[in-house]
Amino acid sequence: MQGFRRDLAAVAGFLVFVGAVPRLLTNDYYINALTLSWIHAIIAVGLNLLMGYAGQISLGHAAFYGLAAYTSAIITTTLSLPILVGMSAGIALVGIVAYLIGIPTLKLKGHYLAMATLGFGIIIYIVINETIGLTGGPSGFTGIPRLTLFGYKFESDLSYYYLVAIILACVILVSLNLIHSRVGRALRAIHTSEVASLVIGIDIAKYKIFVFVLSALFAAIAGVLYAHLITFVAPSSFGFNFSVELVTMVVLGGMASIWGAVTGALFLTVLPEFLRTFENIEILLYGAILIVCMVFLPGGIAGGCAKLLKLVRGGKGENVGL
Amino acid sequence: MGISSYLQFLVSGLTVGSTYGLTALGFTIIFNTTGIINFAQGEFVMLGGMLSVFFLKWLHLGLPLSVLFSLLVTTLVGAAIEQFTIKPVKDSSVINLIIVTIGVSIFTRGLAMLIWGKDTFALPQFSGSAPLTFGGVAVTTQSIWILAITLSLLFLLRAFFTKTIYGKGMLACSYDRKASYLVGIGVQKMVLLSFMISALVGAVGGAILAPVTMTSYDVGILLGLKGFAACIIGGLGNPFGAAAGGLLLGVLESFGAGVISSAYKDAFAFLVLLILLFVKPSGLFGQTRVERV
Amino acid sequence: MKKVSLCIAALSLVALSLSAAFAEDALKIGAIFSVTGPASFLGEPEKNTALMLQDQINAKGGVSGKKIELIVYDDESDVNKAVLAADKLLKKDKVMAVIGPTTSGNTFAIEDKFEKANIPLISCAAAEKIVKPVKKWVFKTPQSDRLAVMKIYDTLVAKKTKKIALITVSDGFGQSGREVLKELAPRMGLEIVADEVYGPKDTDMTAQLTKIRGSGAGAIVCWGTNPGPAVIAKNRVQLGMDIPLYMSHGVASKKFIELAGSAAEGIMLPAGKLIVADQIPGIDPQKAILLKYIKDYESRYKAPVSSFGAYAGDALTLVTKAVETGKSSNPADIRNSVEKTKGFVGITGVFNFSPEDHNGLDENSFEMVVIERGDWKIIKK
Amino acid sequence: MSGSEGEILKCEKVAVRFGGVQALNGVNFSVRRGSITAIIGPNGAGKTTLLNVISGLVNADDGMIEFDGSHITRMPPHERGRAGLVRTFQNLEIFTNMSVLENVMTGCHRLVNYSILDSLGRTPKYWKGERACREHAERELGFVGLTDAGDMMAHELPFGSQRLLELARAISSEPRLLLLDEPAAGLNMRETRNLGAIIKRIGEERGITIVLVEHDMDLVMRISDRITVLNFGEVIAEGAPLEIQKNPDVIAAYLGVEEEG
Repeated sequence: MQGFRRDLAAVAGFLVFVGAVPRLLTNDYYINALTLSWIHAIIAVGLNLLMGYAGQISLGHAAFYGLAAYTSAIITTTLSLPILVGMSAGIALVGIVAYLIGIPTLKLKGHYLAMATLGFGIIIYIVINETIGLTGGPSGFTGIPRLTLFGYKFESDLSYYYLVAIILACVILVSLNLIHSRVGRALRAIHTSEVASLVIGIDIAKYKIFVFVLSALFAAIAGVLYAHLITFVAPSSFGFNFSVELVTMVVLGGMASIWGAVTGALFLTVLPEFLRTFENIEILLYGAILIVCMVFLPGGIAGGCAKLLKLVRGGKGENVGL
Repeated sequence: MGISSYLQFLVSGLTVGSTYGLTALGFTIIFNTTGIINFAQGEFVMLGGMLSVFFLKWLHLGLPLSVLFSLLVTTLVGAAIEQFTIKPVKDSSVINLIIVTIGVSIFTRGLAMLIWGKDTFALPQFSGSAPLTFGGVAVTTQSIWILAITLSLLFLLRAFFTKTIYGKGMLACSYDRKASYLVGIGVQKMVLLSFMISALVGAVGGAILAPVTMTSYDVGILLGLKGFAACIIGGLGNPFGAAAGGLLLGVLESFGAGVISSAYKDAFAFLVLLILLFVKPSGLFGQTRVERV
Repeated sequence: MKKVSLCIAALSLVALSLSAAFAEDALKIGAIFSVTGPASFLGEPEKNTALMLQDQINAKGGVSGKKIELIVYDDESDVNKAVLAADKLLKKDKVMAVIGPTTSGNTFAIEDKFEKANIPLISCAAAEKIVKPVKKWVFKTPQSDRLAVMKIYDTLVAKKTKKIALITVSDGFGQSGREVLKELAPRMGLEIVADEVYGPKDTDMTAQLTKIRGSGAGAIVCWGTNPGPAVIAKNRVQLGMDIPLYMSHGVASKKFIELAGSAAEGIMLPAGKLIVADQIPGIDPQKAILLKYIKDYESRYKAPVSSFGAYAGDALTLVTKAVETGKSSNPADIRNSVEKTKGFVGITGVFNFSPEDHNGLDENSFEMVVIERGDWKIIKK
Repeated sequence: MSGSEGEILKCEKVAVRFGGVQALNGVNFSVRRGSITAIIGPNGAGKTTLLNVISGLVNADDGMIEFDGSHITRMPPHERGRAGLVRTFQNLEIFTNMSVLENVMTGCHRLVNYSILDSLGRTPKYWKGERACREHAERELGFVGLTDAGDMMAHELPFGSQRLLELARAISSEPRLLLLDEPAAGLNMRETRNLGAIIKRIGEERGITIVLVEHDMDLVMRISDRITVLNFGEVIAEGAPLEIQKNPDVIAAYLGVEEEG
């Protein structure tokens, strides 16, 4: 109960902070950068459930993100159906695809799993790129309507920002709930020892597929939010590079830490905006920061913060769920 | 389509495939001693090609000398990467180390872009550009160079791993690092060595490929990706598997483009690889490790 | 722990807002180019040209007595970065007009913002869809693919070719070329007997060419940008194919000839006049401008010019000219003046804008050229 | 529900091959309900393989396994776990990324019956299940004497306590049959004695049938009711501890391998 109160307080605190940010700053040109960060955070939180908790890597999550974005785009634009239909269809399709892919794929382990998810991501990318009649091909898909829900059009960037922040808060809360349950324990158990999990009666295949589908669904939610925010999608946003960036967000933020995933997503999405002033050497700095972070923060940003807190308080380390 | 077309697909596929195979070989060497998938492997290939171009076009050293220097420099870069980025975090988890190599790859690519710009460069073919034709099937002399060098590298590496004390030490590390340390193998030295050899193999690939595929600061991305796929499909850790995986991927792409659809050739190749993985979950030539509980 | 995360987040935001530039009383023009990433071979010369022009204009005392300040952002060939850059230019830098982005996709991603903000956008991307249908605030300087395709097809028809094979790159450039090629072929009485695609980073296209060899095509049309077409040129020679090879204006740079080497001989393509500036007759209104641009660019950057840089150069000149003729730096006045621009002699061609045509170029902006002895040669009509 | 009255586990003619090696060769093995049965034998005799076959981690190439009256020969391992057939491991397999208490709570997995949706929304059912699970786990920690270690991370425990933790985790799932794979390996004498006492209490107080593979003959002789001896994948003797000690085949098999027994 105490743990739950702390989670609730943390999420509430997060919402207050996120809500206050636009008021603290005078110019809102960065609002979309933050909205994008939160969208990425939604995927990173899901991917962390899969990677950080259940210990299963995926190098194909950009594909789920893209698949949902394109599905909603096509349904709302080409077929002119309501946005809610498009979004639901996008999320549902990803759920089904993830389930079907998950069955054979999650039997693989370690690098072989990485390779299989990567291959799947590439196949989806190529299909999006080549079914030009449907997706608009490499030049992208234009004219997607801006999000309207229950008669309210999220026209301003600020309203969209709040919407995404609230959805992210829900995703965080749901994920925290999951971790602190028998399901969460089962996932962490699978991570450390598959045989030990099996013999105490945990159906590891079922849980692996469950968490894979769940993380794909989070990516899909992010995908449809993205499509109706930018109102344009192009295949290049959903390629292998983005999948790797997502994994980087999770590891840099801190494996097995929900708040770490959020921080990692924020950090890696906003970092290039900072580095812009350095122009040419931006990419060098980006690479160097990545290396330095991993060298000095082996537990990611979350791990580093936990260590810091431990030093400050001189007390016991924080619990894993954080 | 005649038989000569199919033969042509095969030859093209083998040529492209050996480029993947060479990259895959580099992955395998580092993986075997450290357990890391080195995402910067593609950058070694890039450096091999770009440095050759650099020595040839800017410093006018002549082709053989340029290639030699590029191999040397890339090997040193490999050593530097190990010393400055891998060694300080050697006790980190494997996934952290992999992220470090991603950082290294971004950094190296960025540096190459700043130094040599964003253009593509070509290296002259080693022995003239006139292709040889066998019954309607064209084979460039460079393809023969590539195949020959790939094969000799494979055998050299095999000899190295089975005959020399260093090679055996590296193999031992791959089986059990702690045990190797206990029997007095300098694990740290072996890791350094594996990065150097891997860089060298990558650079050889980059230099011999540049005449055919051309080179630019960003060729490493795609080659890294395909090389990774090849070394997994061959069975991670097995150098011959890596080479075979590369050739298979190349041939699949070539036949995919020629017979099925050029738009979906990569999708076709990866689909076949996925099915292969589902049937053989530890790659074509990977040993299934018996889990002891 | 969460508090620390929040602190980090807050710090990032503060730092973000601190990077604000210092404003001064100058004509602020924004620019978004793909200086890095896959499209950087386009974006870099664009940025270089725009910066060079800025200096030249300011050295001459600016526009209507005011200096211009060009604010360039790199979108890294990435859609999201282009969107963020556009936000920054519109909301923070409050520019009066924007040139770029480099690629069609990135233009699509941000054009609505400009319609809403009522700020003119002069795109440097090729796709016809950018200006068709016409959007009030959006213009573009590169020739549409349609003009290039027509040049090639006219040549093919003149040579009585009936069957053609296409090989196009699977990116935005190749896709829009392929669409126009397929749309116009039947109208010109051409039959497409092979329609092949290759990936932007592919290094061997013999499989596709082998297929084309067996298709009975009388000509190959390849649509792509370096290095793919150079690989195709080489592969074609390796396979001993003698089917004539046509390329797009995407390879109209010396780099292509360097990469393809002897395999480039005999290849024909439509190209802006820039690469044959010394060959066009002296009465051509563009000649002087082209020669000056080549001289300035090559002496400043020690690198060969490319027609891509010209797109940005023309876009910037267009904006500054509009400020001069409209005697106003108000975005709406700039837009109106750009739309009324007639007979503007740019590097890419002679522009005649109108409310119906926001590109303003015609077929005369291209010359059909052939590569002979490692150099371009205009094909006489 | 139960088949033959006295037997909870019955293996008939179980055979396992690894490549060319015959790890188990027609093993007949049965366990009486409520007993503590030890499997002993020299290294490589197939003891762990037999446990693996029973717990389902290795599939039998031949033969039949019956647990509490039902055939489980082809049943996947997690279903055997759920059916109440649970085991521990020779190389500890504790969940190092969790606290000690969470380890044991994971052991209760099959007893907690709220659904995934309940956990996503933390419904009242979740709270009820979670509270019950925690209390249950705390009891089990108390049973093995680790009450105070609940909040520690599992990997911070000393080795001997990790063995106990694995035991607590196993019994927290309330198995009907518990397989212990060398539970005393790596323990000192005092720890072994403590472990022996706990194992005996598990049998007596909880009514759980126990099968253990063990090298420590002292422990085996002290706590087991029945002993089965394996050698080269075959059962060479079976009986009460005293009988086994005197069996000439067993002595022969152990000569030069173990100094005692």
